[in-house]
Amino acid sequence: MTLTKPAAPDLLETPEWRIEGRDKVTGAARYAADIARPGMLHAAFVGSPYPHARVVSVDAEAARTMPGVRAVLAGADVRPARFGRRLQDWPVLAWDRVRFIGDRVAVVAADSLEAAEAAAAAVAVEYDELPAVFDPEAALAADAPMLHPDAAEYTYFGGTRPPRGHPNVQGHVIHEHGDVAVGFENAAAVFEHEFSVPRVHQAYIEPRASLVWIEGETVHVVTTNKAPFALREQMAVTIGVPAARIVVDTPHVGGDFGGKGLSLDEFALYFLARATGRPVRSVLRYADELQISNTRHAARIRLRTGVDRDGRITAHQARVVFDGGAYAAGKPVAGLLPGGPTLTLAGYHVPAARVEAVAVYTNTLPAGHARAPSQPQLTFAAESHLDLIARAMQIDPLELRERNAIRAGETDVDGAVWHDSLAPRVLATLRAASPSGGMAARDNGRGLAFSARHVGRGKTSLTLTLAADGSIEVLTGVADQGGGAHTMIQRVVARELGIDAARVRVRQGDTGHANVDPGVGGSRVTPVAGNAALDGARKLKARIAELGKTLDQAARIAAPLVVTGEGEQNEHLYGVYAYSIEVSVDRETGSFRVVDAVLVADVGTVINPVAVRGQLEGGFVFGLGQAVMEELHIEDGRVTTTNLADYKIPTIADAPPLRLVLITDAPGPGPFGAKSAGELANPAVGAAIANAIDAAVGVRVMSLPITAEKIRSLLRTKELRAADPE
Amino acid sequence: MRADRRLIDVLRDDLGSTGTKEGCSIGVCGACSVLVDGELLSACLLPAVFADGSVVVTVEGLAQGDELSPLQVAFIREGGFQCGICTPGQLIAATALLAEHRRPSDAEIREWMMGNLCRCTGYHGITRAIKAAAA
Amino acid sequence: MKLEHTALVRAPRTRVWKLVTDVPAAARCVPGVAAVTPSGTGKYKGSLLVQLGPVRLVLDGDVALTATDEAAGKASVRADAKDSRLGGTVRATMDLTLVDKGEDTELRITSDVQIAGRIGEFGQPVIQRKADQLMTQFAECLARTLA
Amino acid sequence: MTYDYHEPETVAEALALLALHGEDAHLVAGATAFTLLWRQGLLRPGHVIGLRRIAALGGITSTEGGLVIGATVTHRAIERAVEVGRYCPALTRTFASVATVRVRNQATLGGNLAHADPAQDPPPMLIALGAEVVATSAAGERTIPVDELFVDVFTTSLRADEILTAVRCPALAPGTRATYLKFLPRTADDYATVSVAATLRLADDGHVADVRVALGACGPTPVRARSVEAALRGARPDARHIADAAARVDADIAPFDDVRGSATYKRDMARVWTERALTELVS
Repeated sequence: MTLTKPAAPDLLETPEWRIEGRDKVTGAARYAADIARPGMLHAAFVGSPYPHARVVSVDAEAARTMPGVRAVLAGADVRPARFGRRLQDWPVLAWDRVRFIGDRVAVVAADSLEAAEAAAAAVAVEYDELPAVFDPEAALAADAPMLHPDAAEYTYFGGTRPPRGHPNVQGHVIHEHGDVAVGFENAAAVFEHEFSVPRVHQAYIEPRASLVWIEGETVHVVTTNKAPFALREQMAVTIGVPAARIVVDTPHVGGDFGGKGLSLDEFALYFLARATGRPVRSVLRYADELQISNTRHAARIRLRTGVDRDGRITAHQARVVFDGGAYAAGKPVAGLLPGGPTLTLAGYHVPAARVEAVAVYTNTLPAGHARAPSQPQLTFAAESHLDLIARAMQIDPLELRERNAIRAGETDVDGAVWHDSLAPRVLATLRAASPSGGMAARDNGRGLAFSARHVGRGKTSLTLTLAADGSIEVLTGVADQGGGAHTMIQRVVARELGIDAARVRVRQGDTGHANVDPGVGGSRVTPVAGNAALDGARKLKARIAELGKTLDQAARIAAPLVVTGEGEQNEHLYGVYAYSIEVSVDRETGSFRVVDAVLVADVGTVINPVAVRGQLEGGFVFGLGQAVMEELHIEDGRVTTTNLADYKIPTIADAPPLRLVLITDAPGPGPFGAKSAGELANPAVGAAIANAIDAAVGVRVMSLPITAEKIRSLLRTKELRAADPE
Repeated sequence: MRADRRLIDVLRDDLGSTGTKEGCSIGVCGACSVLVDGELLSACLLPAVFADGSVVVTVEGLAQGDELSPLQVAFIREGGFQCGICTPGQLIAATALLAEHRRPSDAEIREWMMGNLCRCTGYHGITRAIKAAAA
Repeated sequence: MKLEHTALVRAPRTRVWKLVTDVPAAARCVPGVAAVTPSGTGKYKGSLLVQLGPVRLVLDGDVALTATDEAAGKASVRADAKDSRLGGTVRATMDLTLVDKGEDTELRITSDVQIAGRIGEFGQPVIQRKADQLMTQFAECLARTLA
Repeated sequence: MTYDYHEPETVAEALALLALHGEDAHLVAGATAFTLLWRQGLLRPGHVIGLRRIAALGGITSTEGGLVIGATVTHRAIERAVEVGRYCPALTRTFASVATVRVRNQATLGGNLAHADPAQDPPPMLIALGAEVVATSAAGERTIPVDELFVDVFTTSLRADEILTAVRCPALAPGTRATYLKFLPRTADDYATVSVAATLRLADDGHVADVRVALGACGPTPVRARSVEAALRGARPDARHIADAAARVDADIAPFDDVRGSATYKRDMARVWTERALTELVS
């Protein structure tokens, strides 16, 4: 695609005025928890105190007669309703077995939240405890407790569930290409390392909220789910109501970061609404967000790589074990693994590889998707591993990456041949942007990390209506979770039609009005919905041309002129990116500070300059939090970090400076050559910092988060060893 | 007014003023920041009776009619928000900051705004917006 | 959370055994325990008042002697309790071992305490400390009672 | 479920309400901790007695070199008070380092102390300054050194019929230096992994005439590091003496594992930060 530059200042180079900006700065923007209905009831759930138990009985009599209580439902009342995105393995209310602490067994609807919570506390549940398993490797043992003996009954969307070698496996994949054995034989050196990454939460500030009511035959759902059409399909199966009779409406979503593709409460709310004839709302307490919602997968990653004398990769082998928690319901992809689970050396030429990834059931809170699923875990491992190799081979770490960065015509770790590659250019740009040589202070060090993230794929459509006043309304099913989707659509349409952006309105329709859309996620919005907007604008242009009129004339004589724009992006393409981060370490405490960070990112044509910058800056700090401070502490299946005072995320005072270098002249498959930006900045922060710390003080942190205590402990061990070599 | 109501309950549930958001519910995230007689407070920690007879300013009260405040404009222009859930609190906190320091330094911005968590922007856009509004 | 306590009791093992396996009598050594009444063979109902600063928990539940082996000097006790106002639960399993030390007996208690629900959100280190205090006082009280 | 809320205007009225409702009453000033515990359902008093309208509990007064701070004065007011900065800049910094500006605008000094959270910032500093609290009951007033106020996590030595009405900070001998260091390895808004407050005065001959050290987050209560003090008192505070003295902090503390660090790490950090605090005071 060629991009011709218009003579007038290009709209794409003008900072955008967010389409929903006024609403968001005045408090007018509505989020799910802001919406109430007359006669609305409030829901409270009863969760299991045991990580694994048989539900013997649920006695709701006392709760039912409490003041304000309208309905109490237990598992037996909703059986066999289960929910999930790809595999429906999570019971709406458990009727026979609970599989993690917090797994729901009953729900109350009452006039007030206080009344509902008091009644929920009064529900008496008798359990018979079962042996629990918390470690995924232990769950794969032959005699491990089995979590899902009824797996054969579960609905699996999209064909047949892939076969599994062990009943506790959620998903399992082995990728192999090239001759791995020969590759290792030809290697001058072989390196093997193991890394681990804990559970972290998406930690959006808005807790999940939903409201369900039934009007005639129609089930209405207002929710924080960012993929309303997908939820409608899942819900239809779960509650046994045809999708055509379910309307899902997603107002503004207060942060998603991958977590809000899964709904938890809507299904039970439907049963309560049916039982009471009233609207029922549920807003998750933040404490429950941290204890029962789907988190990022913890992972244990073993990497083995052979290199030749120059450090060029000859063969690679990896095993990745993901802790999937009690249910696989949060995973939307067919393999029931977090997306891209085998990309253990993303962005490099790997002539031969054998990578195995497995997600395993354990009696802990379920894991699902989180911003750039799999990548923060795998990139931390891969880029630490390569740094260790560079160190051992005495090759400059950037040089090692440059030697291995994938070039056009080469094969990546997944066996895909890249027809084009910006990898060498990104690294060369990083080299130019990042100072080499002397550090500002003695215990400072610089580390780098490089990786690749796919440009989103999928298919969507939207409608454009030209009104008599010459304005255009775009109706889309794409939710707004903050990325700037609606503004992007507006700008694409306006630019293609050569009109002022203010003339294009973007309206998000619920599932009853808008065209089907796969939902926000997977770096999909700009390349897919953007192409739909472009297609719609082109069709409108063509119709106007057919009429032989200008847009304004056409508007007056032919309005409403309606076209459907269709967008699709199926090419398997990557955006590549690299960090160079300098840290300053306090040896006595192990604490450290990021003093400089450079991110070079291949983002293609920029449609929303403010939004792209925001995605990258935000991704950096998000990645930083998950790299250095965030961890859901789980003891015997129990989450002990139950609030944002214990589960800390970065504040403004923790945000280091960031220099952005964008490569924008290598067009991607999106509108006008756009790619994706939302998942380029967060995955590699951990590795860059671990590498920087090694460069600064010579210790290697092999697990996230990279805490002061871990660094201090490694330094102490090193000091002791130096003092007493024996 | 029931004694055990928090200010956020009164604002959101009783008055239908939903611009003020509830996030963490423990005074850490700052989404519920409000001004009570000009003092920056967490509406999720404040018994509503404490605000009885006081002037409470929420995000809905920042614009003069259709005219956005300089901070509101700067938040839009500089990328001071994405999803917008923390924005009401950020704007209220920043309004209080500018009332205290007309031209806050980076350090003053960091110190003051530390109690308003944002998961989207990485805070760079928020800092830019505050500085732009103060300029 | 797993806790370990040891106390030296100035009494022969048989006497200590008799006390620790007499659940109502032994329970009197746990500060805050109200009436313990039998509810079946080796099973009892009781309630425990726990004060954590300003927070008062009233835990009602069942206590059962789940295993006894007098020859080996080993007994196991399990307690399941609930604060129905808060909806929190506490479950404790205690393994007691008595070891002859001449005239005296060493009492070893290994316990596993699990706290769920709203109580568990109060702060695990605080709860752990409280549980640890209760167990320490229990062991000391047993020692005192028999001395 | 709700409670009756009372707002007495004098200490006597508050004491009368406390006597009337006994265990069913709960005192609040800024009500930050109370609101959290109430919302969680962990506290269910029938009566809440709000102290904020009692004029006698407000205000900061300078007294012959010392300071009296009313129990209902907010952290923010203390942080901003000129008298406090004049009395001891480190005390100002201590209050300024508590949580965030929103919390400081609401939370009060009396509430902070009565809540007895071992990770709070003001208690170690007040201990290092030798401050005492005034506890008022129907029987009159008594004073309790802040050092002796804390009994356990969330538990003080205040009796059920007493109200903490003020904090008295004594006059500091000329030349006394003070500092408060808070170790925050995760984020800027966090409870300290460990914190150290110290005051120190050197005699004319350069020996340590007086020293007080107290730590936060190092056990169930804020603790006074008497072993460190003893090792330093009368000594010439060179780097070696300070390091040796700081190492003795181990005997004074009983930290436990939590998300902010293991007990082992906190012991190590208590030593490091004690050494840093003392080094700062002699430099």
